[in-house]
Amino acid sequence: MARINVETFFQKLLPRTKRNLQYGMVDDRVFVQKEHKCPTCSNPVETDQLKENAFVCYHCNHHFRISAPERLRLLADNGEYQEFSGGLSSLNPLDFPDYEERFSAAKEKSGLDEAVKTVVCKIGGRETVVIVMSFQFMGGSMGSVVGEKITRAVLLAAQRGLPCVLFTASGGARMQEGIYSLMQMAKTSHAIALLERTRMPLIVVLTDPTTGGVTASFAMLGDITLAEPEALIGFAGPRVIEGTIKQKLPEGFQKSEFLQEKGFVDRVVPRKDLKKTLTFLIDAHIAIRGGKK
Amino acid sequence: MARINVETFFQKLLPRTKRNLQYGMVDDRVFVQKEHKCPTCSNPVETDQLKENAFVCYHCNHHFRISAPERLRLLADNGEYQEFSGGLSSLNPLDFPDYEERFSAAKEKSGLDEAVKTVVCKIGGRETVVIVMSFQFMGGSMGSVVGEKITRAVLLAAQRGLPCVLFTASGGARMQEGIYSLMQMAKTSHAIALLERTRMPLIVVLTDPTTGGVTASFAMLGDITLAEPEALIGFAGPRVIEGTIKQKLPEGFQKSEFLQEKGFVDRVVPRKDLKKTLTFLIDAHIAIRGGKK
Amino acid sequence: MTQRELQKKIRELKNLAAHHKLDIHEDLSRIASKIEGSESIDVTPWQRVELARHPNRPTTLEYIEKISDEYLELFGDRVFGDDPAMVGGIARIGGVAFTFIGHQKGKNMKENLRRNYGMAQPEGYRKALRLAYQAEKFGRPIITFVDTMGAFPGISSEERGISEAIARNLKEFSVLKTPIITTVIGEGGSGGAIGIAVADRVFMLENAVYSVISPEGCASILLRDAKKAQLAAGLMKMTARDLLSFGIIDGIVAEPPAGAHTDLSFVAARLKENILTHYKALSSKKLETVLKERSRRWLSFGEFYDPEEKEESFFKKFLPWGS
Amino acid sequence: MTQRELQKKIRELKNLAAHHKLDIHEDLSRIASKIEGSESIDVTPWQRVELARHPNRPTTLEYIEKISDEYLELFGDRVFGDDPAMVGGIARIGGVAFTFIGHQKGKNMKENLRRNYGMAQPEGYRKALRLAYQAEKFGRPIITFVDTMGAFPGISSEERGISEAIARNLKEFSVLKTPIITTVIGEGGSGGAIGIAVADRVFMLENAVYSVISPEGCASILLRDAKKAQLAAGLMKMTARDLLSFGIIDGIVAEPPAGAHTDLSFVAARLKENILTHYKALSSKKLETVLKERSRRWLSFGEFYDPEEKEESFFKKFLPWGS
Ligand SMILES: [Zn+2]
Ligand SMILES: [Zn+2]
Repeated sequence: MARINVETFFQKLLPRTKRNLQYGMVDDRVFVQKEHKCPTCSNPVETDQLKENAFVCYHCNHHFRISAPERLRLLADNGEYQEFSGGLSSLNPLDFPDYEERFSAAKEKSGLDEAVKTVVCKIGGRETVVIVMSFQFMGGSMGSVVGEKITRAVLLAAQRGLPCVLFTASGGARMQEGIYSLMQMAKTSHAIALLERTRMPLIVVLTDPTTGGVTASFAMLGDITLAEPEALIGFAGPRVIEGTIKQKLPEGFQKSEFLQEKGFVDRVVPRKDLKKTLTFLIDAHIAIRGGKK
Repeated sequence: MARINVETFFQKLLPRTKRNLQYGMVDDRVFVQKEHKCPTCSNPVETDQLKENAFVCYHCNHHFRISAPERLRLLADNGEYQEFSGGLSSLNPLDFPDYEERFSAAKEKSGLDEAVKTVVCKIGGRETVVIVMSFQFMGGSMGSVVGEKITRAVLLAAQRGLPCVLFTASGGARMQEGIYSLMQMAKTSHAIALLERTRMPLIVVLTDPTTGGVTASFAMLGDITLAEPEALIGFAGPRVIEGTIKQKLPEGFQKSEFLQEKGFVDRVVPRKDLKKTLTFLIDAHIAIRGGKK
Repeated sequence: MTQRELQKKIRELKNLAAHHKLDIHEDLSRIASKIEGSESIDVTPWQRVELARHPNRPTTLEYIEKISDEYLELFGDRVFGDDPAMVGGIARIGGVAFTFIGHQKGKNMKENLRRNYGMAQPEGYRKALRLAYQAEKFGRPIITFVDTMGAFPGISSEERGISEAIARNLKEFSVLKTPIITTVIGEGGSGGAIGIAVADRVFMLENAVYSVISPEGCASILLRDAKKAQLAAGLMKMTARDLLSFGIIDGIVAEPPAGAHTDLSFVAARLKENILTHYKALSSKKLETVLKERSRRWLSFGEFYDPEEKEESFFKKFLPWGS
Repeated sequence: MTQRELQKKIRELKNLAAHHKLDIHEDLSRIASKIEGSESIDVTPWQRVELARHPNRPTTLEYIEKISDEYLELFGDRVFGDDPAMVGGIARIGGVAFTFIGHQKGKNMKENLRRNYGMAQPEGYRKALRLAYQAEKFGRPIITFVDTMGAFPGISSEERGISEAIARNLKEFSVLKTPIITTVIGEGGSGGAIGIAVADRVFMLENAVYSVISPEGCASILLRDAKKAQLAAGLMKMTARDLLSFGIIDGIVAEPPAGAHTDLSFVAARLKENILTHYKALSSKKLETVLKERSRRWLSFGEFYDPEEKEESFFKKFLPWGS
């Protein structure tokens, strides 16, 4: 049986998406936890100083959770990127009580419009599709919009022959969307199956925390899987597991370093080395294929 | 890049091998251990009665080691098969001391000419390439001839679009052939890679004992992997491992049942069910593909 | 236009209405249930949950036994172990060989301990994928049966990569070059369920449930009261009827009024008939068509408002496989 | 006609002579060493074994470090763990990205405990294969370094399928769609070595050894005297020169007279030059040609007498890829 020609599809898609891709300046709104103490070393921290240090504790190296705009400020060349699929908005397909209210509250509290932002930007000079989840928006939960945006972004990378970098941060499914939420696991994973055929790399960066259905789908499907230090990464959350086994979990269980040791993470990379590492990897995956630097 | 056209090769090969494939009657010479006691239950056993019972102890179900002709008597429809590549004979490429002598002694003692027999026969009415190793010949060790015969048989299956059934029984490499012996692991495995492309099934049946380089090559490369009960199957032999870890091995370690539990054996099948199981499997792999039964 | 497509149109209309704050919800629901042809039977969602979890509910191996003329179970994932909570093998039905894969619960305490109550570990999902690849290689259609409260949430499962195992299955099953038919026969619990449920056709037994989280989990997390499971069972919309109306599944296989466990032969016969009917339909198409339709199916799931595309979704217009 | 092919012809002649009991063995050996251009240096096989095992002998990571402009090590097999006895990652040399894979010994006791003396477990071989697939997908050539006394012979290794892991590598590397260049840099011990040594070109450092069993193992099993390891080292014909004369390897990378550990930079430079030369040669061919030649190479190994084919081997005449 002949292979399906995915390329034809992506060529069809090309002119349409291209028109949106004009670079703009980064949106400077940033969401950071409001604590004034580092949760790891308990030393007092200053937000401005933290920001200078890529939101890594300057006492103990704790990596604070950051949201999409801050991540992009750190990653994109000159902090410039172009967002797409920004206008999609959630519905309440199950008529689940309070979903709309919770959603609006999350919007207000986080200054974000969803748990994922999909953009095109340059990293080390190379155009890249970047997907960034924000745990700050409803626990980074994946509903229909998150699934759709990630799917479109992955297929955009496939279509335009761009590398794709995906930052995860999620508590799992958006339960208020019920079965639709579960279906996003398969939908995003299928998009990655299609990307695979174009042989464009997907580089996943796991950040704290990444659990549930997000971990059990696109988070584990990168060609390269990086992780920030000490991030919690798992399918079942620690409390669920403790509930099952009726005992405390061992130290370091489900942390990035644990996953590297267990063979599921290629490398734990400190946030300050991340851009350099991603640049090298993007380069290594593109250079050999006739690209130029 | 286009797939390599293996089929062309096999078509070229066809007329040559076909001429050898006239069915003859089974060679009735059988090599069985001379013990008069069952090694498992220590009860006395009669060779004739054993033979009636497929060389399975009629007291305790111990499966005696049997050599290629006996295996074929049990397996092939009407005990009929046609051997090929029978004329290949070993050299002494390393000029290893006593190799020729040991080889001649093995021939005489076992009544076999090498540690493997490659034949075409019918199983449940379907023409099948069958490869049978004999532990009785120099511990079933794999030298250049064993590697070549297995390779040719596997490629014959590929060429003629026949299923291939492979019975292993080996202590590993034929050390007297040094590096040539090691290369047979890669050679036979590559042949299986070529067979894979033709989508003809390779069904491996592990018998007692299968260890060393044979286990770490074709023995583990079946589409379906069966094993006779209680067979010893491993890479390192039990004594080597005990030497490394300085303690006794647990009960049942490296036995067929252990390997099934560890996920490396599809099914442990008693010898008396083997023909039925193989018939079903060959049928299931051929029937769907336009064959008829 | 199939029933699933009709349902989809209604949902789109409903979503649009919701966005524009039009109150046509009730009307649409009424239309929907008319399309279904469903008379309202008095079984509550919670009762379905209880039937789906009934200790005597038939299991995967029982259905395989009933459905196939000959069946050979195969074991192992080829990397770590064999998981008794996930079973599979090769079966012959008439002149066709199928690969069966399914979660396996026990029917008594002892068996349930061995089968881990049907909660599979990474080995189970990897065995499933191994058998699926084998099926693909030899052109065998794949039939999967879903029956799990979820993947096993334990240390062993996490450290051997349950997330990776499920994720890989989702990706690989979505492009596997052979027809796949799934039926949720009991509990369809979350990631553990969908890990073997990416298929060309998905069915549910009448009293099966399928959801992103258990009613208990939903109650304790979203309703902040673990005792509200019965309420949650309704809110989660997890019955076969719900999922059919969402267009997530393709049909419902009938059970006797008191549940599948009261008449295994009846249900197995319906199940077999349904599988063979849809296998025939799928095998009459070109494999390429089957794959295109599978791709379209899985990319289409999700309900959201897209201002640029209006009610036409991105993927509907720019399907990888054409429209 | 390359050196390897010339050697092969001589071997065929020798085998024929042996079969017909012609005593031309000495003469042929003399011709063979003339072709090699080798002056007989007074290093015994056992001395080579000792050099290959020298505690200061440079390891895989040291060579990678020296050879590449940038290197990123990647970890894990994606199913069970990361094996520190097998390393690998992506390196840039000039404008080309390579995938490196190799056994990794420690240079002191502590490191050796962590690295298990370079004896890899199934995880190691599966990591190697994972990185190899990755290389294939992204068109990166693969460079492997062999340096192990063998795969780990322990309980953990057996129960997680060391045989399966090695076997699968042999099969998959033999058809991997990217050029592969292997160098035995120290010990090439049995299945553990060949598990990452199925390649288009195989080289050995001058003092590396490569054999089906250790001299100690050979002595105790075949010579029935464990103390005869030095004798066995000679009988096994395991030096680079032996393997070149057998046509098993393609060339020898020179070391300083006292061994690689006395001048890492020198050896690394030779190694790099050799790798890049052969990478260039391979990359100038069509990938299809590379694969045909690889197939031919691996099917050709073995010395035997075939009465039907005379000195022409079955595969020589009926090569899968034509002659
Ligand atoms: Zn701190
Ligand atoms: Zn007995």
